[in-house]
Amino acid sequence: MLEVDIRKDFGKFKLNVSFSADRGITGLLGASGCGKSMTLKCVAGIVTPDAGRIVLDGRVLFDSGKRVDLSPQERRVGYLFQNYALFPNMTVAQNIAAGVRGRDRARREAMVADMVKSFYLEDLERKYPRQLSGGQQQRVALARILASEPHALLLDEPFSALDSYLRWQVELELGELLSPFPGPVLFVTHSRDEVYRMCENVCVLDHGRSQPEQDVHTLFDSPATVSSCLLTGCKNLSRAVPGPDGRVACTDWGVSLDPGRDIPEGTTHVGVRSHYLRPVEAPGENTIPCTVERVIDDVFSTVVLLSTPGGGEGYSRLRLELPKEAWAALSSRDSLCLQIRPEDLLLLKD
Amino acid sequence: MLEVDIRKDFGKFKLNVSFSADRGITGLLGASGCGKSMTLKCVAGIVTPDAGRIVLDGRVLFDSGKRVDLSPQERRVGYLFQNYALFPNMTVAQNIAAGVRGRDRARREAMVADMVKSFYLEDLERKYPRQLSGGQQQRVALARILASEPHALLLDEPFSALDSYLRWQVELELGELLSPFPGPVLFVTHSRDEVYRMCENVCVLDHGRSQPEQDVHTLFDSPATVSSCLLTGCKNLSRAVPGPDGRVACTDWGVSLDPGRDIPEGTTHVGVRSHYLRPVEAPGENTIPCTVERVIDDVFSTVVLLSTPGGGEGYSRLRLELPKEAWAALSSRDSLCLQIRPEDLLLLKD
Amino acid sequence: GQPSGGDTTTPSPSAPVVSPSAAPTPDAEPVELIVFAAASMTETLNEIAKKYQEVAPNVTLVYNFDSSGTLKTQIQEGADCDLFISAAQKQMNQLDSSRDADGGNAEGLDFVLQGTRVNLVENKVVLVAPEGNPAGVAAFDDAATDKVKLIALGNSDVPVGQYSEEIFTNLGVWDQLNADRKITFGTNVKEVTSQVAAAAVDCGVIYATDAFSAIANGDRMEIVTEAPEGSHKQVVYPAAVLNVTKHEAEAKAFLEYLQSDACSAVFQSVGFSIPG
Amino acid sequence: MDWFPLYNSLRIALISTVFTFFLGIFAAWCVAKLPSGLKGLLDCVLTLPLVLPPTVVGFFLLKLLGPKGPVGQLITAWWDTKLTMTWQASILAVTIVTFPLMYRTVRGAFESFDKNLLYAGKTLGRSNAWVFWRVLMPGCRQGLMAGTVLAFARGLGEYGATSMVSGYTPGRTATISTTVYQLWREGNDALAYQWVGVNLLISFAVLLAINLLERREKTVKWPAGSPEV
Amino acid sequence: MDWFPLYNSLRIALISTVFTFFLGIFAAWCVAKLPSGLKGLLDCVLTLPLVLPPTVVGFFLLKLLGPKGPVGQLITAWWDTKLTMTWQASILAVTIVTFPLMYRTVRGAFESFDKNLLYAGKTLGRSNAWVFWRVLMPGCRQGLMAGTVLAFARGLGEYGATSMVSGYTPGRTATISTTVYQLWREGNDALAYQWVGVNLLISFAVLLAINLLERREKTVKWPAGSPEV
Ligand SMILES: Nc1ncnc2c1ncn2[C@@H]1O[C@H](COP(=O)(O)OP(=O)(O)OP(=O)(O)O)[C@@H](O)[C@H]1O
Ligand SMILES: Nc1ncnc2c1ncn2[C@@H]1O[C@H](COP(=O)(O)OP(=O)(O)OP(=O)(O)O)[C@@H](O)[C@H]1O
Ligand code: MOO
Ligand SMILES: [Mg+2]
Ligand SMILES: [Mg+2]
Repeated sequence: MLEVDIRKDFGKFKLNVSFSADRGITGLLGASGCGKSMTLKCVAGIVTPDAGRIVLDGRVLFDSGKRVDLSPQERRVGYLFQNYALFPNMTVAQNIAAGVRGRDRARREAMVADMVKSFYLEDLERKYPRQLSGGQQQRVALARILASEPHALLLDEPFSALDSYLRWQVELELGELLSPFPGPVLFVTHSRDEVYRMCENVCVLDHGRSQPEQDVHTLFDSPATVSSCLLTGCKNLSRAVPGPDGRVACTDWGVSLDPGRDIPEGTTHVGVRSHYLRPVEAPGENTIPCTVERVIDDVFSTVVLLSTPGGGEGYSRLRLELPKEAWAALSSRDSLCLQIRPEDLLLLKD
Repeated sequence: MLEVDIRKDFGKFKLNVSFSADRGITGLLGASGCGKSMTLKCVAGIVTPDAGRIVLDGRVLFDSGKRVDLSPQERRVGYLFQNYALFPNMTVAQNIAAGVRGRDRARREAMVADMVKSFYLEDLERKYPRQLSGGQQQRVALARILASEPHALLLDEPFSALDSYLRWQVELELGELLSPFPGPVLFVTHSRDEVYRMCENVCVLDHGRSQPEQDVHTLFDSPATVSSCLLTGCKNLSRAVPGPDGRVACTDWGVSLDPGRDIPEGTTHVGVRSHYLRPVEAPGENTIPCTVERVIDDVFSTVVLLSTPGGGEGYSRLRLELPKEAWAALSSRDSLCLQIRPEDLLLLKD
Repeated sequence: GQPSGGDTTTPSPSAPVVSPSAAPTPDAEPVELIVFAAASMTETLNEIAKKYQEVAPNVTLVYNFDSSGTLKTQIQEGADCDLFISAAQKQMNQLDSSRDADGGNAEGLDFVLQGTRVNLVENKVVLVAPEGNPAGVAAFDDAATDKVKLIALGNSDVPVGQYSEEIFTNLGVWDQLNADRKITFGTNVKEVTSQVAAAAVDCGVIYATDAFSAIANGDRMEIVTEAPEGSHKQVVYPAAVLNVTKHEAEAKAFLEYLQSDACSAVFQSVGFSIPG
Repeated sequence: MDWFPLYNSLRIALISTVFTFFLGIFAAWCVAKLPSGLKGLLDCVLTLPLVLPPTVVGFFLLKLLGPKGPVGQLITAWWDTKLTMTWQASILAVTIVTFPLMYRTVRGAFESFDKNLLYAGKTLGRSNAWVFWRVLMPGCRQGLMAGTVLAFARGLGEYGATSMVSGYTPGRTATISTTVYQLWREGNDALAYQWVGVNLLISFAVLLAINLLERREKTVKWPAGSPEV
Repeated sequence: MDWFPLYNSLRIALISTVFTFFLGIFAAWCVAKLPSGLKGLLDCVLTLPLVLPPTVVGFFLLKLLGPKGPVGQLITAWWDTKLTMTWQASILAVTIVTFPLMYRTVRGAFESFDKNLLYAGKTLGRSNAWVFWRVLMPGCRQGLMAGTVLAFARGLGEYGATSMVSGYTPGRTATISTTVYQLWREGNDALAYQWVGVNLLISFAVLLAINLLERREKTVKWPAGSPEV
């Protein structure tokens, strides 16, 4: 169990993060520059927060009140850097050996052999990092970290340095290699897909501030804020004003919709995923009459951009994604009525 | 019409590229380090090839035989750099003005005003590049290039510097802004999705060598080589040996399949897209009996990893992608029979 | 061993003390004698060193030629030195404990080995010009006229500079020269000689002996005139063994030898005279 | 206290810094464009004055510029004047000695400059001169300034070569460093200390300036486009 | 030709380079860890000898180490020996004058070193010393070597401070640069030219070495992981 509650002021940028992570993978999701790496650095002891507390399995790593600030060496937190940070002057075997704690030579060698085996690095032992592919580098980095027997793992965008062809494969591998790890794992990314596939819980960061951590499915099914909605890949958003009749006026779309439930206090936007817009024949309850602006043929689906009664620019535009056959089967392809089921309408705070 | 046929030797890396691009967007697709940027640089006149010929609309830009080598200024080729290369010491307006050819001040101002308007930069005129978001920077860079009235456009991974949230939006914009451009556009990327959505033709580069350019749909529907198959995102590949009976023995998958057509000379691999594997109830023609190894819940689909009769490692493994409901509806979810329609089996050369 | 090391002779534990007239003792202990001497003695002392090889083969002479003032400072800062030959009494007085503050030893230094100080040679001060005398200077007074734009003198810690100052002061033009910013100050007499020979200046004031040696060496300069009678103190070169020496006997022996007739001839050949 | 040495040192350093500035930029620009083999050789030649004893530089200059030297004779023949033993000669000596500092700093700035910006200018149809003056120069501003200030500071303190080619004429060619040497020779410690103090002050101020420049340069290099998304 | 000045210059440069090497690294390491305000100040102090006239450095050293100076008296009292006017004194002078070259080059190498590698070592549980010697030092190898060679070359040519603290005693404290000066004053051009030639040769060789080092360093920085995918 890793509990983090820290604050640090960088002048223009202020970090204020608080979350806890249990055994298993917890995602840290956020836009570029929102403070994800900085949070990991604070946990690892590379950056010292101004105030707050970091506790790992009951061990206090940092406590500004009690003036506790363990060194990175004492924290026993493994950090997988964005670019892996392998020592370029050491071979694969030496890199892994660098992770083994203690001076016992035999133990070190045994550990290295062990890691080399479990990370399928047998043929690479004598190679230097620059001779490895991105995926191999990542395996070495992970082997090195696990050799140091950390109590928690921090992974900083482990796939960002990889080619898109390699990503999928490395992601699979990482998942398998991490599953036996007994401690909490923090996984930083700005890819909603990676979070969805790899994590159980997720904590969204926005301009240095953390939002309450939540279950991945909760986040994707009903994001609470505009930023987390955008992060989960939802591209249809409209400013919204709750009306007295229990409906919301969607000012950008120029329509008023029925959310089918109570509108929470502070709702400022509504959203709907491209997949959940359903073309219907005739106007009806919760439909938006749209004009087709542009049709984009994507690899496995058809993406349609539509202008709403609110206009055809920026947030007034809707994006509909359909299987190719469904699009081809539509009777009218110039103007469409799109229906939103009340439960698919996301109610968001700013 | 842009015709490129160049060779350059960098020692370990050898560039040997030949393709032609008509009006409209032509994609240059290839893995990292395969020579995409280098090709553009040769066309723009930044790097001089060892040998070959570059012709734009009948104008010879480079010809090693006739010793023609126009300067970048004379080539009139607009180059959108990977990081936009805006002049950091100039405002948006000054950056665009830098693109206007000739010394006529009035004309320059008119052109800048014009560009500012068509690229929606009205509020940004006096800002400096560092004060702009990635998408805005790209718009300025494009405005600047178009102000120089180029006869061809080269776009080097125009979205790579962008956050994933911004990408979609910028891609849309770019498509709209480019549609009136009358000359050939080369579009470099390593994203198959971008190529599919934006380009009409595509030329695949592999370790510095170009493959014959082809229609995007041809490439995606029936890639001819292993590398272009991988580039289009196909993840199921097996080594293959054509048999005397018109069937192919898929050595990695441990089965023999019927391609339903003549097997081209030199076929070494077969492939099948994750979407085109169909679970069936019982073994039959062109089916592979598989055991489920791992199920990954993706955002809008379920990904299933299966071991084949050939084994459960590396290329022997199959990846099946199904709509979530389809997966849930399956009767047996431990072992599956997967059928491949003959026309979905890709026959590939190395 | 240091490359400058001279003849090697087998060291003997019982080396007899060498006297100048004594016959060469082949098995005497090799000794390196460091002599700090005014730059104007460069040529003569180098010639004497060759002769002394035969007199005392075990003694290797190491010379340091510079302005007497620089040498005095180096001695004062702790340089290893056995024998000091200054181009003026001033620098020797500054190191001589038998002189009080009024006698020239303001800093209270004690380096001279008492009883060894002698007046070795005497020199004359001359005005020199580059070959052909392009500025057409004829006398010391001309320095103050428009003929001379730049004159090279030794600086105030160089004896020849002090004599020059004395001469021009007596001629009543010193302040004029300074006010006109005409003087470039060299760090020793050899630098002044070089500047005149290179025609970098219109004229310069050096010793007769330096002018003689330079011309003999092929430097293109000419002697214009000697300093007027009585315009400066006698140019006497005192010499003394220093009390920091580790080779007192050899140093004394060499100083003795410098006063021998053989050496006097060498000195006189370039224009030194032997004080009475 | 006669302030001439300070004035003289300042004017020599300033004027030679102007020369060094343009020569250094020009040399860095030329070297950057050369093929790699020649580049290394020329680079060595241009850095030589940094590691050569100043006395060797002075010796060379005197042999070249002295009234008997080839250049010196030309000058005398044409303009009936001479260059050595004047304060102007120090400008030359100081320019040569400080040149490598400017050259190397500018070369470093040029090398770390994003070449794509230059290429962008060219593909936009702008002349090489425009690209040089409007893109490269402003982009390397901090490096240019740091190199200039470093050269100036070093020029202020040059001793060996200066003293050989200009001699020491109070009120004409005396600089701070030759004055300190002279005062020390004369045993005038009190005044020597004063000049040392002046020198320390100036040098320290100059270094502080470089330091601030370097710091500014670093803070500017912020990842572009990441904020304000 | 008496080769002693070459021998003496070499030994002084070599020994002082050893000192400069460790001092430079140590200083760069300390400065890198300081808070930014203090850092700037200390950086100025440590760079000072680069821009100070060598005669000022020599003057300071004499005042400090001379038989009347505070340090000099201590030395005489304890070991009954003296430091000035010996060739050993040159080591000190040369160390001080060349120190900033080493310090600045190493600082540059440290600053451009990927900090994440250091942090990686620490989070793996390795001691700071291990990280310093096994990660930082090998990673900055090229910078260290370039700085060392530069300091060595500069040390070989130092004149002002050396001539003040060691004087010029042939066969004892004479260095190449003081010899050239002395030969020039004596008008012995033939021999002066020979020494100048020797000096040029050595300096050029040293610069070529730096150049090759710098080139090697550049070619090593290839984008990691992009080939062999
Ligand atoms: N030393 C510093 N001083 C001031 N601000 C800083 C400093 N270091 C980082 N920042 C700011 O902290 C913010 C967060 O940086 P961080 O590296 O944590 O971002 P990130 O979320 O990891 O982004 P990315 O996805 O691009 O890696 C940045 O916006 C940056 O402006
Ligand atoms: N000056 C050079 N000398 C030798 N090889 C070079 C040189 N410049 C580039 N290369 C090689 O050329 C290859 C192609 O580089 P290029 O920048 O064109 O790749 P790319 O396809 O644009 O890759 P990316 O997608 O990473 O941008 C690289 O593998 C690199 O090794
Ligand atoms: O001591 Mo000298 O001989 O005047 O330079
Ligand atoms: Mg980050
Ligand atoms: Mg590229």
